[in-house]
Formats: sequence, C-alpha cells, structure tokens
Amino acid sequence: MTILTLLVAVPALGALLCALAGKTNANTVRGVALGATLLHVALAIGLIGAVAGGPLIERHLWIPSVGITYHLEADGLSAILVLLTAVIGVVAVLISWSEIRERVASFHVWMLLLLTGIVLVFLARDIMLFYFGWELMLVPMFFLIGVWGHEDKLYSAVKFFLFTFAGSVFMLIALLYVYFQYAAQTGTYSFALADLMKTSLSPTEQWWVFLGLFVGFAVKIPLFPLHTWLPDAHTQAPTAGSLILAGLLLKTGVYGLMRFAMPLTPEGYTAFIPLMAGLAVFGIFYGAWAAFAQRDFKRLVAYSSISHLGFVVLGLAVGNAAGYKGAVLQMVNHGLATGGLFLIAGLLQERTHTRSFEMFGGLWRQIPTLGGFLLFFALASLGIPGTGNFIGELYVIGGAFSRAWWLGAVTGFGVLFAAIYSLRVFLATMHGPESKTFRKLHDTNWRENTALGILVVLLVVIGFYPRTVTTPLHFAPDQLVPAAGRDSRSAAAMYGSAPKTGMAVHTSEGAH
Amino acid sequence: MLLIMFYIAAIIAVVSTGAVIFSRNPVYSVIYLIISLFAVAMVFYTLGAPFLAMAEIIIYAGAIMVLFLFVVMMLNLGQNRKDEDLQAASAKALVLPLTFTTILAMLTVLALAGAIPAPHAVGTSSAALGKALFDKHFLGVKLAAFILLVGSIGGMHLGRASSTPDTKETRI
Amino acid sequence: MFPANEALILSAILFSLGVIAFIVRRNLLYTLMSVEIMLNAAGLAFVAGSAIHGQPDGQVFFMFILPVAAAEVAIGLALALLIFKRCKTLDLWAIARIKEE
Amino acid sequence: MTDNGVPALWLVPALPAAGALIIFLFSKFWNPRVAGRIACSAVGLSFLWVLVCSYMLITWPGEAPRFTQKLWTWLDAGTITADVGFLFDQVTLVFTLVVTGVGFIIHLYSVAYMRGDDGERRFFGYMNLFVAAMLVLVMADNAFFMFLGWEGVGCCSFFLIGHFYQKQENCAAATKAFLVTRLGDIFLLLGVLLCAKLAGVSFLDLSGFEKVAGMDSVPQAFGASGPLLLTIAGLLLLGGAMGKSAQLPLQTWLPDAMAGPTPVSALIHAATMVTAGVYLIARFHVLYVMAPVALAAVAMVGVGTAFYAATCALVQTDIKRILAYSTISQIGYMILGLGVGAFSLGLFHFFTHAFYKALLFLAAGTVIHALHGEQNIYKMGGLKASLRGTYLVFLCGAAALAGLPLTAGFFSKDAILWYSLSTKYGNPALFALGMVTALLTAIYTFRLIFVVFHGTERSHHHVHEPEPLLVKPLAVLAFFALFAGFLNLPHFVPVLSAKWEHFLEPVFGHYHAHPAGYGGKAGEALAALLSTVVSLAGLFIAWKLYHPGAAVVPVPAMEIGESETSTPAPYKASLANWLYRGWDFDRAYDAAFVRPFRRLSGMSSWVDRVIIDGVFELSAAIVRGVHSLLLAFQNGRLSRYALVMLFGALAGTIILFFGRGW
Repeated sequence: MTILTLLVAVPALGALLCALAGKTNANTVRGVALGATLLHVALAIGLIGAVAGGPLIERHLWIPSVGITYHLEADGLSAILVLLTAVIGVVAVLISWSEIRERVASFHVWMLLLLTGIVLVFLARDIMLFYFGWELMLVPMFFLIGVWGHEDKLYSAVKFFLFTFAGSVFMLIALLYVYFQYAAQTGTYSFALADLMKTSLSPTEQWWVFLGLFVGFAVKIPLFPLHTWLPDAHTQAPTAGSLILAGLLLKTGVYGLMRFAMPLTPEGYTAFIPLMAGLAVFGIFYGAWAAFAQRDFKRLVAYSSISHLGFVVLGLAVGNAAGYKGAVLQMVNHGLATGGLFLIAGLLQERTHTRSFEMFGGLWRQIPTLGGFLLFFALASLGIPGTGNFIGELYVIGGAFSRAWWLGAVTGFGVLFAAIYSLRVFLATMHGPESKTFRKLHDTNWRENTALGILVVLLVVIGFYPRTVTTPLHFAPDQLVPAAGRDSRSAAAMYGSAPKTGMAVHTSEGAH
Repeated sequence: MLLIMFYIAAIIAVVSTGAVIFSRNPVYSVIYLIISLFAVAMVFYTLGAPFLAMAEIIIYAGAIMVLFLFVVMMLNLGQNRKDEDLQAASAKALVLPLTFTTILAMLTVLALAGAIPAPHAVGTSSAALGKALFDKHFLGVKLAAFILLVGSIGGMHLGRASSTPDTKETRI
Repeated sequence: MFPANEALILSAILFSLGVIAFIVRRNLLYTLMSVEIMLNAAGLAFVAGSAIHGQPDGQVFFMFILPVAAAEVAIGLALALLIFKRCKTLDLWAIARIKEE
Repeated sequence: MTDNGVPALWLVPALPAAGALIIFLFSKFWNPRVAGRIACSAVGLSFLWVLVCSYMLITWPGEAPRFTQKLWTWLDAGTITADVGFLFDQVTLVFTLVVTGVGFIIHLYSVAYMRGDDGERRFFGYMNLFVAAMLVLVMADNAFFMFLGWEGVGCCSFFLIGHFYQKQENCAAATKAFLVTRLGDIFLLLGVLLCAKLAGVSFLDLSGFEKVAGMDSVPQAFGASGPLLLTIAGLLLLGGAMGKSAQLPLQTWLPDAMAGPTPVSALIHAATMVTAGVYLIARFHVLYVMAPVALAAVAMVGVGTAFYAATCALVQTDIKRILAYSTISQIGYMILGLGVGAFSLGLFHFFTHAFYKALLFLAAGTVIHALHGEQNIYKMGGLKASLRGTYLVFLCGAAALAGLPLTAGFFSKDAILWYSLSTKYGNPALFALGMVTALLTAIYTFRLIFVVFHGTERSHHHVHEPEPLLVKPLAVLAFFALFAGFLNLPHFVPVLSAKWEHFLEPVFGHYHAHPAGYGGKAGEALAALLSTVVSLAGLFIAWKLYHPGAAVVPVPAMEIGESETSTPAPYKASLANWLYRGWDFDRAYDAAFVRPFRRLSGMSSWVDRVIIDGVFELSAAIVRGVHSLLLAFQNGRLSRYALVMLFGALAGTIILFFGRGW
C-alpha cells in the first residue's frame, strides 16, 4: 500500500465519502471534499520528496491472462503533474464553495472521480491501466459540463465527449497493435510500458502507430485542427470544471505524448517532428488571433490556452533538453495562470451573471482586489518575467532557436500576440469609464483570496526559482527522450540544420 | 395432344391471372382467379396428376375461392365503390415490380434450362399417390391436419370477437 | 412426354404475376389473393417436379400446400373482416396511417 | 556586508521591491499619505545604500574594481543558463545613482503632486516596483536577468501610464506603449538568445565576442560566418533598444505615454526607462565594436531619431508632448554617441540629460498643477510673474537642454558631436545633422519658454504659487543641470578635463574608440565654439519667432485656445500638421498592422466557427442523411416491404447466377 496507490485511492475514497455525506447539508460535503484534496496535496508533496531518490514503482498482477498489471510508477515528470493535480483540486473545491448550489454532493463526487482518473493517468505505466484512467476522466467531465454547465451545456458536453472519445479510439488501436506485435515477437502477452518499448517495429509501422497515438493525444492537447471542442467546453463548464479542464485534462494529452508516444515509437516521433512543430507554431498564432476576436471572457481564455499549449508541443517537438524542460514548465504554468483566469471568470460570472465583454468595463473601482488578481494573471499568461510562464516560453523559444534559428524567431513573435489578447482581457473588464450596468459588486472574500493567492505564490516561486520544477526532472529527459537522442542524425537531417553534437540528450543532461 | 391441352390451359391461366390484377371490381377478380385455378387444374391433368387436378378444383377453387367470394360479397366491395384502393394500379407503379419479376423469371428459367432431365414416360396414379402419402409422408399428413385445426380455431376465435362491443381492449 | 419444362415456365410466370399483384394492388383482399396465386404457382412447380422425376413426392407436397393455403385464407379473411370493421376501409395505405394514431 | 567585503548588492533593488510589496498588501489599511512616505523612504534608503556601495567601489584598491554577487541559479537549460546575480561596476554606479537619486527626488515631488488622487496607493506601489525593476535591469550580471528587469520596467510603465484608467485614451496609450516596447523586447530576446549561443551573455566576461568575430563559420546550428552573426546579433539588440528607448521606427508610443501623471513622465519617460536601450548597447559594446556595421546602424538610428523628434517638437501644442519629443531627440544623441564608439560619452549625456529633463518635466508638472490641469501652451502665458520660482528653475533646465555654453547639456552634447566627427566610426554627415538638430533643439526649447512664461496672461485660472514641495526638489535638479557638465570638460581645457571618461575607463577602456582623427585640441575647441554659436543662434531665432508680441507661428487652423491635444490638425499649413502628427507614423502603423490584425483575428475566429466546426457538423449531417434515407423503407406500407424483398430475391439470384462464373 505504497504512496502511489494512496494517491489514487484518496480522491476515490473522498468521492465515496461525499456520496455518503450527500444526505447531510452541503457544507459537510464541501468539507469532506476539501479534506480529501488537502490530504491529496500532502501526499503529492511527499511523493515529490520520495521521487528525488529515484522512481517509485508499485506493481501487482491484475489480469495475468491478458498481461494487464496494476503498475504505478512515479518519476520526476509524473510527480510534478500529480502535485499540480492536487493543488488544482484544492483550488477547485475552494472556488466552487459558493458557486455550486444544487446537487452539491454529486458535483463533488464527480470532481473527485475526475481527479482520480487524472492521477491514474499520470502514474500508470501499464497501457490498459492508462487507458482505463483515460476513459475514467471523460465521464465525470461530461457530467460536470452537462449538469452544472451554463447556457447550452448539452451541446458542449456531448461535443467534448465525442471528440475525445473518437481520439482515444485511434489511440487504443495503435496501442493494441504494439501489444500484439510484442506478443508476436516475444510470445508473452504484456501491457507493461517497459516491455512494449522493447518491441522492434519497422519505421513505417512506427509511423502509423505514432500517428494513431498522436491523433488521440492531439485531440486532447488540443492541437490546431482538432481544437474546436475546447472553447465550447470551457465557456459552458462551471468554474471548477473549466479549471480542471484547462489545468489538468489538456496536460494528460501532452503527458501521453511524452510517456507513451515518444518512447514507444522513436522513429515515428522523429518523423513527426516537422508536423508537430508546424501545428504547434500555427496553433500558437491561430489561438492568439482567434482569442483576440472573442467577445466571451472564458472563450477568449480557452483560445489562449490553445496558444499556450502550442508552446508546450513545440517544446516537445524540438527534442532538446531546453525545449523539453520548457514544455514541462509551460504545462505547470499554464495550469496555474489559465486556471487563475478561469477562476476570475467564474467569480465575475457569479457576481455579474454574464461573461461578455460588452457588459464589463470600468469595474476596477468596485472590485479592486479581483482586478489586481486579474491583472497579475493576465500578465502571467502573456509571460511577464517574474512569473513561470516567462521561463517556460524562454526555454521553448531557446530550444527552438538552437534547433533552427528561423523557428525560434517565428515563435518569438507568437509572444507578441499573447500580449495583445491578454491585455484585452484586463482592459475590457477593468479599465474604461465607471460601469453603469453593475452597481454594488462585492469584492473577493477570504476564501477566494486564498484560492487565487495559492496560484499567485506558486507562479512567482516558479518565476524566480524554476528549478523547483526542473530539478525533479533530471530523471526524465534521459529516460524519456533517449529514443530521440539515439536517432539524432535523422532528426537533425530532417531539420536541415547541421547535426549538432549536443542533440543527443542522453549523453548528459546538461549537454544541451 | 397433351401439349396442345397444356398450352391452352397455360394461356387461360396466364390471361385470367392478369385479369385478376387489373380488374377494378374485386368480384370479377375473384372469379378470374377461379378460372385461373381451373386452368391450373387442367395443367395438373396434363402432368399426369389427375387426383391433384380434382383436389385443386374441389378444395382450392371450390372451398377457398368460395370463401373469398363470400367475404367480398359480405363487405359489398361491389362496382359502386370508388375508393382509390380499388383502382387498378397506375402504370408508373407497375414499372419497377414488372421489371424485377421479368428479370427474376427469365433468370430462373435460364438457370433451369439446361439442368432439367427429360420427363419420365409414366405419370403417377392416384393409388401410388395415396400409398406415398400414407406411408412415406404420414408425418406430413398429421402436420397438415394440425394446420387445418389451427386454422379453424383461429378463424373461430377472430370471428367470435364481433359479438362483444368493439372496445379498445378487444381490438386485435 | 409430360410438358414438365413448360409447366415450370408457366409456374414462373404465374408466380411473377402473383408478386406483381401483391405489390401493385392496394387492397388487402388483393394481397390475400396474390398470396393464393403464388401458392398455387409453387404447387404447380412441385407437380411439374414430380412429373419430371416420376416420383409421387411432388404431388404429395402439393397435397400439403392445400391445407396450408386453406388455413391461411381462413385467418387472413377473418383479420380482413376485423380490420374492415375498425378502419372502415381495406386500403393498406390508409390502414398504415390509421394504425399510427 | 558579504564575506569578501563586497556590500550586499541585492539590497539596492530589494528595498524598493519590499516597499512596493508592503504598499500593495497593507496600504489599504492606512491612509494614503502613508503609502507616499513608505515609497519615498524605500527609494531614499536604496539611494543611501547605493552611495555606500559607490564609495566602496571608488575607494576599492585594485586596478579595475567591480563587485559581483550571485544569489541562486535561475535558468539552467542548455545554452540558456543564467543566475540571479548582481554586478556593480562603474557603469552600474552611474545608472543606479541616477535611478535612485532622481527617483528619490521625483518620489518627493509626487507626494505633493498626487495628494488626494484616488489611486494614490496604487501609484506609489507601482512607482516603487518600477524603481526596483529598473535597478534589477541595471545591476543584473547577465542578459537574461537583465531581461527580467527589462520587461518588468515595461510592465510598470503600462500600469503607470494607465493610472487614470477612467478615460479610454489613457488605456489605449498604456496598451500602445506596452505592445510597442514588447515588440522591441522580442528582438532583444532573440538577440540575447543568439548571443547566448555565440559567446554567452554574462556581462562579467564579454571576450567571447572577440573569439567569435575571428571565426569564419560558427559551428552551432547557423553555419553562418562569425562577423555576420555578430552583426545580426547587434541589429537585434538595437531593435530591442529601439523599442524601449523609443527610437525611430518604434517611437510612436512615447508621445502618447504623456497620458500618465507628470512624475511618471519625469521618472520613466525622461530619466530612466527610456535610457534602458542606451544601457543595453553600452553593456554589449564589445559586440558592437566587433560588428562595425551594427555600430554604424546604431549611429544612423540615433541621429535620424534626433532630427525627426526635433522637427516634431517644433509644432507641438501640449507642453508635455514637446518634452516627450525632446526626450526622444536627446536619446537619439546618446545612441549617436554610442554609435560612433564614444560609449562613455553616450552615458555622460544620459547622466546630464536625466537631471535637466527630469527638472523640465517636474517644472512642467508644477505649471500644469498650478493651472489645474491645463497642458496647452497656447493657453498659458506670462507665468513669469506669478510662478517666479518655477520660471527660474525651468530656465536652468531649458538652458541645459538647449546646450547654452557652460551648462551640463552643452558639454555632453558638444562632446558627442565632436566625437561623431572625429572618431574612426564618425563621419561629417553625422556631425552636420547633429548640429542642425542642436539648432532645432534650441529653437523649440526657447519657444516653450517664451510662449509659456513670457507674453500676456492668457489662462483664465487664478494662478497661485505652488506649495514648496513642488519647487524645492527642483532646485537640486537645477544645480546638477547647470554644473554636472564639469565632470567631463573637453580635452582642450587644461585642468581636470575628461574626468568622466577616465572614470569609466575600466569598463570601456580597451574598446574605447580612440578618436582616430583626433583633430587635436584645436579641432575640439573649434567644434565647441561652433556648438555655442548654434545654440545662441537658436535662442535668437526663437526670440524672433515667439517673442511676446509676435503672431503665432505656424498659423493655427482654429482659434488659438481651442486646439485640444487630440485634434489631429491644429495648424493651417499641412506640413505643420504632418510634423504635429509625428510624420504620420501612427496612421501608417494603424493601416499596416492594426487594421489587418483585427481582420485577421476576426477571420480566424470565423474559420474556427465555420470551417473546422463545419467539417465536424458535416459528419453529423451525413449520419442524419443516411438515417432519413433508411427511414424511407419503414414507412409502414406493405407494398414497399414486398418490393424490397423482391429486390433482395432478385439480387440473390443474380449473384448466384453469375456467381458461379467467379
């Protein structure tokens, strides 16, 4: 009963307790949920400490006949993301204290189940367990959006479900293909990631398997053509829902790419680098452009997260240590910064019952603290130094720059567009003449301040000391991206730049 | 000589069955059907099955068609009814089924063309039929009897419904 | 010497006419009548078969067809009567609509 | 004090940062005046600590003393390695002295100026944050940490310009300032990344650039030759400097930034932030010396901007916009100084300019405060009598700005002009354009004096003598505006000449572009004489055109009083209007970038809604279509079922019939 199973069990038990506490009044349910998430944070911090000594593994046989093992493992990357999950979990419970009025118990049950699914995804090293967690995430999110959402919640919930589910079908096919290839080559049936990485696949096979996995994860990230579900899901989701959706669900897609797609099919990964980089960069620009034109607060923030995730994927596509660390950093920062923006959107909606910019304007005098927080998060999302986003973007641009100078230059300009829409969020709501439409808005109370305060402190800490996130990672680059390193010639040749010595990441972490 | 009789009967059968389809008055169509059955009975005869010819006339034409006629008369669907369901089918509606059936018929004929051996000289007498019926196919006869029983019970049950008032529950 | 081949062709023709009747006419009675025609055509084919092979089995089979046809008509007409009583018409298209209310 | 006797450098930026934090978190529990006191004391303490550090630096034994201090490693990803480290050498000494010294004076001034404003706490919080960010910028020991200060400063300027956020155009000005500087920041970021790959970005040791200059091809990723890469890096850094220091292509934001309160304009848009570009180029002087093409570009940008801004300043009607264009022009001079290799002199001009420009802005602030917010110079007049103190102080500043002999402005500008002629990077064209700009500078400065202070009383407000706190600090600045010049007397002066250059020798020493031509002391004296003649001529011309009785030149389009700053064409002559609108850069940028971007973003959200969603809606539509197709077979009519069955039978027989052939 190591810490890993505890991490998965605590939210699940929390969900159970919330269901049981359903009969009593709402506050006890919220209390139970808060307790569960706080315990979860404590465990996650313990995990970070434990992982420093080396990856923790917990492995039991689950369905031996088919080779499915209950195999949880945590290395640097998983530990950080689990911590992010826990933190966002606490903030989500805090923020939905006053927003969710009806069916409070089932809301918290679904939310905690969602957290269980996410933690399972981040810790699983067995393909089927991973897929189980992957599907487990979908259902609660569907209900969170469908039941507690805003105007046309059904449309968005169904759209979200279908998009992701269709994607996961491709992913399943690819995974099963590798599974059967492994069985054909070695005679034993196993779903463990470590074993499946040993299957030797021809480059064309790898290309197809990576395509399947890539489609499954690209829908989730979301990458450019498959992203239209995100704005709808975000605008209609309740605050806690869109906080978890933005903060965590998008990361599971990227994590999937890192943990399963790249190691399983290295040649596939290197073959896909140009496409991934192209889509990512275009996503950055496209997300920014579309964000600027939005009239709905949450829709704008949703498009902005497409732009941010573009940076993350670019960091992966670049394949060197800088890009890789930038991707992980950007994942954590995006979770915090965009999460913060969604919190504020939720708070504004709670007070003004609207999200459209036409109605907002000149609110700063009435709600100064909320305005201050919004200013901080808007600046964080455009990557002001002093917040983590700047470091993430700097690493990704640096990584892209050292890979191919024109790529770095193009990505650099993406940052300018980020500034345009982020400022618009702040100006359209807070600045401008005194708002006639809203008179007596009450400012944030202590609970909302703590929720937003946690995010602000974390962002600044990462901004000034990014090694808190990157040090535990020192395991990850060597294990995760040896494949890209091992085959650096084709990758570099693909890129048209002179092959670099530092390209092979696995030599030493600091080489590049 | 048999052949000539066959052709006459065949032509009568086809023409009368055609008439059944295109006649406006249901009574006429029933009568045409009876004629067609008679023609088929003639064909049976030419095929060396005299007993069946008689059976056809007695049972098929006699009993079943009379029942038909009885029902048609009872519902007085006579010529004064101008409901659209009694009009002969429009030409357009005929096209599709006609083409399908002609192709189907031609195909079956073509398929069978080569495969059928020449017919045997001797037909089967009624005695041979009776013997085959009651020793080799005795089970069949019992089943046929059983079907008739079911038929009559069904008919009686449905018929009875008319005595009770036509409330929702009793509707079929 | 029996015109069996021609009989088979005849039964094919009769059967086709039966099918056309079934599809074309909109009255329930005609549908029943077309079933009769088809059954009769099938019977003819059986008899032609027995003529070809010289065994009585074909004819025996026709004997079985007769009761089946009889039972079928009995129940068919009973149902037709009930439908007529309820829907006041035997037009299949109308019945389909009435049935839906 | 740290162990090896180096003073705790981190304290300098930490004090104002702590002040800002305290103000943001706790000031709403106290009355607004307390915020002002906290801010002033924080900057004051920081100033004192800078004095201590400077004293220790100057009296430090050893040949080229500099203090360095590393707190923790900040970035560590391959080539992007940087730590939170502070550097305190002669250049930093100059900048920190100015930032904290002038900053302290401006904080004192703004305690009085902002009293009663509803956003007072917020104002002082951001002012302290700005000073902290500027100190980080100038004291960082590597380019990445400097970039943190660089963007922090840009972001504080956004807060402070948008201080009066109720009015929409202030927010627009703040956003414009932020976006244009951010565009510059991107060039800077790319330049720093390029330098990081070439030779590392720590300011402690810039020799790497010499090695790179020697290499004919740089192995890393680029495959281009060393000098070409250095030139590109130089140009990128120049792009960054242009953005922050409002040089030619990216200067449109500074005149609009006057929407902020006057102390903000004084501190940020005169003394400190806008000179960040000068600091950047000074820090990377080794790179520029190794890339002469980039250096020439710097010089051209500098002199071009100086001339452009001087022409625009001639026709402005708003007192603060005149000073804003004058600031752009003076920074153009500093960049020109750097561009011709006279790095220390560029900094000297920054040093003197900080004093007299801050003085002019604060004095203008006092005038505006006295006239209850009136900023149009044609609505002022004859204030010489009623605002005597302000007039005297304003005169000192104007004299320095115009470069009248023996004032600080004269020595620093004259030195730059002389070097632009005599160094191996300079050429007569630069010198000539510089002289013309000096003339224009003198003209618009004294135009301001005569229109505002001399002539008949035009403003209908009752003008009362401002409170002491609005005038006393100005006296200190006036003193420096007049006498700061003696720090660097020209070479032909026998006694204590060129003190400033010797002081900065350790930093720029071996790269200082010794004036090749070095026409000797005589040439320098001649140039000094020429620039005195030019400044006096400017004074005379200004007197001729704008003396109290003269008609208003250029002729205003509408009645003189009404031309609000917002009307785009206050004059009759189209040339005057064109100059007034800053050579129409705004309209060009609006047409070239802003409008296409709006259309582009509208289009992209349309693409998203219609095309991509359309594709997925299409798949849904297909499913619905197939459904309705199949529905046709279930319409309840018996004959339809029969037909289908017949068709099935037919298909079956056909397959069987022809199947045999397969």
